[in-house]
Amino acid sequence: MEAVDRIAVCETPLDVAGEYAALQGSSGDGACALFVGNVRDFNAGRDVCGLALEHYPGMTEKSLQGIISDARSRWPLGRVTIVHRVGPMQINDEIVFVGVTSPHRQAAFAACQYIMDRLKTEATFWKHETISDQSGNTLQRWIEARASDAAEMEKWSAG
Amino acid sequence: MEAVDRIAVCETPLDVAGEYAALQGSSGDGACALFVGNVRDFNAGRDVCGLALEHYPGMTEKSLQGIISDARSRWPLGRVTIVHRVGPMQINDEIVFVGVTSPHRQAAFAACQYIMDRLKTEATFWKHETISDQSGNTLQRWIEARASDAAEMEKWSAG
Amino acid sequence: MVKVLFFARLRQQLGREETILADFSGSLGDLRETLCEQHPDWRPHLQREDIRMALNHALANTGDRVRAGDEVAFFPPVTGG
Amino acid sequence: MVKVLFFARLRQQLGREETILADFSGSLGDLRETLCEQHPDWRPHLQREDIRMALNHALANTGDRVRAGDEVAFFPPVTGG
Repeated sequence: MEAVDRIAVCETPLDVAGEYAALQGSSGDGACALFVGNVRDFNAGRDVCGLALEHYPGMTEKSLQGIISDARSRWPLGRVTIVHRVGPMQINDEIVFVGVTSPHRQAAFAACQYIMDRLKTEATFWKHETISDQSGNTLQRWIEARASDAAEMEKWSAG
Repeated sequence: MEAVDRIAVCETPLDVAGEYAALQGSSGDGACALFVGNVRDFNAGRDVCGLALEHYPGMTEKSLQGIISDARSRWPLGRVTIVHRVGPMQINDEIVFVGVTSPHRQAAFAACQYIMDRLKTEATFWKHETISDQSGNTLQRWIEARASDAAEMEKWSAG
Repeated sequence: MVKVLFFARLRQQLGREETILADFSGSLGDLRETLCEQHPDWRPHLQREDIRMALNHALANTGDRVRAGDEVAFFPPVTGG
Repeated sequence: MVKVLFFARLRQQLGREETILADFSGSLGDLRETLCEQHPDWRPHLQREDIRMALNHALANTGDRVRAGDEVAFFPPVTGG
């Protein structure tokens, strides 16, 4: 088990196949859990034409590093990768890739989910959508944070 | 959300990138959770030179289909893929790929983990290893089922 | 006719992957007992507590009824994934 | 000198992404009050209950001490992933 972290914030499309190959490549671990989030074509009742993400350079990377460190203190992990896209993107584009290897399946799943739950509530990214209303007009709208994401984080404190 | 199942038992190397692309491609879902299991280079204190899997053709596919159906009855899922390799394989080869898409991150994670937990305890695959002992001899050994895998299944009944 | 299959370690212990019972009627437990009477050296392997039984590709119990044309299988705990 | 950054909806509401306080000393709460006094139209936005504050790239509270050279940021709840 080789502990290597990869954190990247990028404006280019995510290369899921490449990230997976690098993650699994020489990890020596038996288990690999991955999560990929992408732009949905429907959100809160209106059609999404496109989406853009901004972030807080410096703080983002620092918060992601802190999340990975905390995950490593909870589970035996090999490689951990977080890649998050920023800038303008289209429907079905991949926004985030989280990959974790571990000798143990349950640890890989738990760590991957933990990282996503914390990323959602702590990492300094903000989305805004371009939406078209029924008359065909487009407008920009900042996505509101969801209470359900905060609720998901609660379960990690209880344990 | 388009409900499509893919179940494959194959003797050739798994194409994780291709399986992911097919899964995510046109799912329209925001969340995709994946698990990949591969051959570890160390197991129960001896070096593993290689591994082979046999299965029960017919029953294997039926049991995987049943597991997917049960997962679909528990969570809102889009596409679900299970690919399992059989026959001889080498260290670091991928043995199993499970991929799930869903509109919801928690559902995708839970379903992926549920499928793996049930696959481990129900799907009719058997592994045997070729191991080398300290004197350099090689021998075949059937892998024993682990009590921890059965214990993991318990948690899905409790809920 | 009932077809009986053996897998993995059990297949190697019995030295064969299948056997045919030309004329059998009874429960799955009866079927196992019939095999053990025909092959006394199979008994310690077939009656191990961890051996699973399947009937027509579904897990089954000793009380389940076996009919002509059915496929039965015996195997150790699964170890895939 | 303290650099203050604004992000996302808050950046658009204030119409700028950063401001500099040339000579500031006090708590993060004091800093926010100073900004609100200099720009009365910012107050309803900066004092919204859901606005987060960061000090040198870490989440911070009104009681935290701000020193020369620090970087402060105000932003709404995050929505990445």
